[in-house]
Amino acid sequence: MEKYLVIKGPYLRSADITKRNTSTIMRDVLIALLPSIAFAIYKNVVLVLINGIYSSIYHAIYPIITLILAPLTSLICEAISLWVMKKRGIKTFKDLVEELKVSYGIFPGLFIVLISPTYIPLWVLLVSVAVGEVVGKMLFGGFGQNIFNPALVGRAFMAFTFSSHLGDAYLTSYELTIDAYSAATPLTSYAKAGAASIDIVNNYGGMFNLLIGNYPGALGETSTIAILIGAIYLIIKDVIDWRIPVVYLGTMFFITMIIGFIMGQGLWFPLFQILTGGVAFGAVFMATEPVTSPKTHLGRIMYALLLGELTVLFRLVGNMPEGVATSIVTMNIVGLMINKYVTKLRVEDKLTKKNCYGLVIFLVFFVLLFVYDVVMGVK
Amino acid sequence: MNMAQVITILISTIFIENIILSQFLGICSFLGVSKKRSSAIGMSISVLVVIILATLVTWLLYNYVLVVFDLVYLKTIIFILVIASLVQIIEIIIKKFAPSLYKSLGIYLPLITTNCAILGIALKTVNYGYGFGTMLLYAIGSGIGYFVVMYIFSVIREELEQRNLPKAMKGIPIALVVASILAILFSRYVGIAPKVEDEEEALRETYVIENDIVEDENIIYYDHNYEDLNI
Amino acid sequence: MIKKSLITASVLSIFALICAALLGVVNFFTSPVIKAHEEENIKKSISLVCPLYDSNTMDITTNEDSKAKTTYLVSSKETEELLYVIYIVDATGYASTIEMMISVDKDYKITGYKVLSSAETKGDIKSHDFNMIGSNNLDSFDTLAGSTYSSKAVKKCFKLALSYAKEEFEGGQK
Amino acid sequence: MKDNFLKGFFKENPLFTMLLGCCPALAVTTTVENAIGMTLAFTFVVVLSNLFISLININEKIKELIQPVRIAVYIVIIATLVTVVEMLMEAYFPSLYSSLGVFISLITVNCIVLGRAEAYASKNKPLNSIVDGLSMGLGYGMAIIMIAFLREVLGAGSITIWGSAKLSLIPVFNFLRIEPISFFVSSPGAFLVLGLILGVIQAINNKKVLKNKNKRQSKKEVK
Repeated sequence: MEKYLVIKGPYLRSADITKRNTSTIMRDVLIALLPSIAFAIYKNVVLVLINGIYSSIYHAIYPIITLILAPLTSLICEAISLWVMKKRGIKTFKDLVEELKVSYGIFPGLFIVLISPTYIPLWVLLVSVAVGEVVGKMLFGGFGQNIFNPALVGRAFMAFTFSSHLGDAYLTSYELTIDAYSAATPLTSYAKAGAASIDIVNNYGGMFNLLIGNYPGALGETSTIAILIGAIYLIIKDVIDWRIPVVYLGTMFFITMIIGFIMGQGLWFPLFQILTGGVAFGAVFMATEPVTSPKTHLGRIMYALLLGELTVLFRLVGNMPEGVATSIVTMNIVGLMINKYVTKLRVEDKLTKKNCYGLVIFLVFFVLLFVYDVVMGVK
Repeated sequence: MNMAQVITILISTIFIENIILSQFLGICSFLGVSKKRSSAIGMSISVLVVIILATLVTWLLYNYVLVVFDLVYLKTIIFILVIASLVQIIEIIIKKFAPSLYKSLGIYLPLITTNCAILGIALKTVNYGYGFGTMLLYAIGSGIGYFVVMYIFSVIREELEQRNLPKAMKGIPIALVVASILAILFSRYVGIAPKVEDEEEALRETYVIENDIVEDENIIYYDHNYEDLNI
Repeated sequence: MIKKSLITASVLSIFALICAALLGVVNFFTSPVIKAHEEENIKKSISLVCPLYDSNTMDITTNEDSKAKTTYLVSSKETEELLYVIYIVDATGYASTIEMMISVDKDYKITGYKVLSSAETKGDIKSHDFNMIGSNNLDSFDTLAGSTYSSKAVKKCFKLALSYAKEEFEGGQK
Repeated sequence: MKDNFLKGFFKENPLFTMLLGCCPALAVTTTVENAIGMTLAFTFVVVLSNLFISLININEKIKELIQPVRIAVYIVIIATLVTVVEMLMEAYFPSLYSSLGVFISLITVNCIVLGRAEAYASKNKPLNSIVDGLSMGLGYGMAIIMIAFLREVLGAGSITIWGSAKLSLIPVFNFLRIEPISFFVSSPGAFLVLGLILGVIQAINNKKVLKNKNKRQSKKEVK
């Protein structure tokens, strides 16, 4: 009977019983983030310093300041809210430190700074971090209890409230001096362009540069190669399920390929859509968050399929250039329904007339969204 | 009215201008009845039906009786009476012809009379001076929007029951926080609707061209690419 | 049974009638005030949208035949020359119908505009400067950042007003 | 009498303890001025409806006559009062009327008014009913003014009391080198503010309950 442990939620994974536990998982996530952070510092600080194009030294090292302050703010907010709520019987300072060690307060802040425009005003960033941390995580009871991804709640709050601050904040002073970059991020220039053309890729230094990531964009999002390294590490360590990123990116690739063909464009178009913006980062670090994504394989595949469609919907049909954050938060909700349904399927163990309605609804939604994406996404 | 306009009105009333999250109508029932999935579905189906019927009847009454006899100031009192009696009639009809449905919906029907969603939508359609088609779509979209939010909410609240919430946030407070996040989310859906080709606009342009006024070269009061605003 | 329900029905209708009568009385007193308010508002907005309006030398008439929702013609008292045309036009914006008052002078230039009613959720459309005063060229239109749909509706209002004004003045010359 | 008046503010506050009238509490609290206007309109309606309904119910014969349709009669009375307020407001405070919008008419279906009519006014004397109405109206008003104050200060950086009596806090914000966070005057902000306020109230209540429990326990131990 030892195999069947009856414990109260949250259940992170069976790993709690074996060697791996949440703290090693979170350590692995941090390690996987290192390449992206390193590249962000190289691109936004080292290159700027080397080229000597900056108005002040504060401006040059601004990304490092945000990279330190945002996780710190999030940690402080976590400590304060833990103290105020007195959760799990925290009485002394020592208890608080112990609790902080296992609640991973730095992650929401770190993620938010990595998916936000680089030169966003500091107070805007910190307010968004605080909102993401407190509203998205602590009000729900802290680590493991949240139903929305806290970092994405903060990011959505930022986009909703401070939209006027977000426009040029993507560009370094270095990038602003180069003409080709004057149209902001690749996705914004695509949204602004009247028709799709490969010039957009060439303006940003070709497909290879999009892969490397030396173009304007959020701190941690631009370098697909660095994210890929992190992803491989996480998959090898079995921290994340490979199904979610692979199916997610595959769906996006497939739909944008069809849209590209209809518009008479080549393979560059789907590649461009996947390499730019936060898709890769979202697919690896955000969509796979164990607390907010479905728990079963089938559920995860359904989740990732809809996620890909939604991202295409918000990007190519909607009037926002990005759309990854919105689609992942949306899927956090739909994921709850998927999770419930798939669990029920597994308990009943076979598809009967009675319990197939969920699959039918899913398929109808899937097809409808697919058709809508393809019909409306063509420019 | 073409298909694109229909979809646009529906999407904007369901998500962007959601009856609960953005217009603040029907909050009481939304917080009170969204605890369980079955009750949320029952309530929202009743609201959906009543909202469409009530808006239809009140719109007709307003435009063909009240406006004609110059009794516009009686609209609130008349509307609420119409809604109350409509709910009564629906209740009687369901009781007689579908007793099983009555069993599941019956308890929600009396609550609907004082649900401000119904009166709110009825008043808004006449205040904004909507035409018949827009009115109907607006009512349908609002009802579906109510349904969507209630359903999502009941799922989330059932899930939250199993989570280890702080004691202070249990129940209504956390529901309001989730509503806040949902409202941010829905407001981000702007633009997923098709871009409407405005019929009136098209008519206007043909009219202008027919009258040959365009040729005055100093005056460019009408341009073809104002669509570029539509990023 | 029938008698009983008849009595209750009549009680209810008596109550409703009393209330309606009461409302009629209140309406009798308040409706002139509301109307006066509206007229005053119109005058106020007219003097806002055409800064040179002077009630001593100019007359306001309405044009019932116009295609616009409401049209005010401002003409000189002495010469009866048509000086300004003021339109109330509307267009559907992001979340609501935007109603605007736009004044065009006899040189076919916009002298002023005012957003009368808008329930737009985003952006301060009422105080934004659309850069259209003294112009009749929609190319100079300045979009309000972040409120593309609302701006589009405002632009449409300008467009409608300009096209109506064109007709009005052209017709006058003939 | 004093208790009757004070109960609406804390013990039986319609918004904070009974969660009635949430719709206007979220919708019209973008400025303090709107909240004050709403309070006045609301108090007017609830006081007069309480008065009329208790007057009707004094006479046993009328009470019996309207018994089967009493809710409809109450609603008609309330709707009439609301329309009166609406017309008066449109005539004398047009700007307030336009910013409160449809929510003035929606006082008709506000559960507080009907609830007080049914639960209190129909069973009590006119004078008591008036006091009860005042207490409920002002208690509700206190709650929404509080929310409006929070939202306006954080979201718009000002406090508008009435018309041009407006206090701008922008210099303070400038001094801190930040801007008002427009989130708080938008609809998601309304939900968040109300949710947090209710959370704080719930926390205080929990503490009280805990204290009472401890007291009882210690008393038992003493015994």
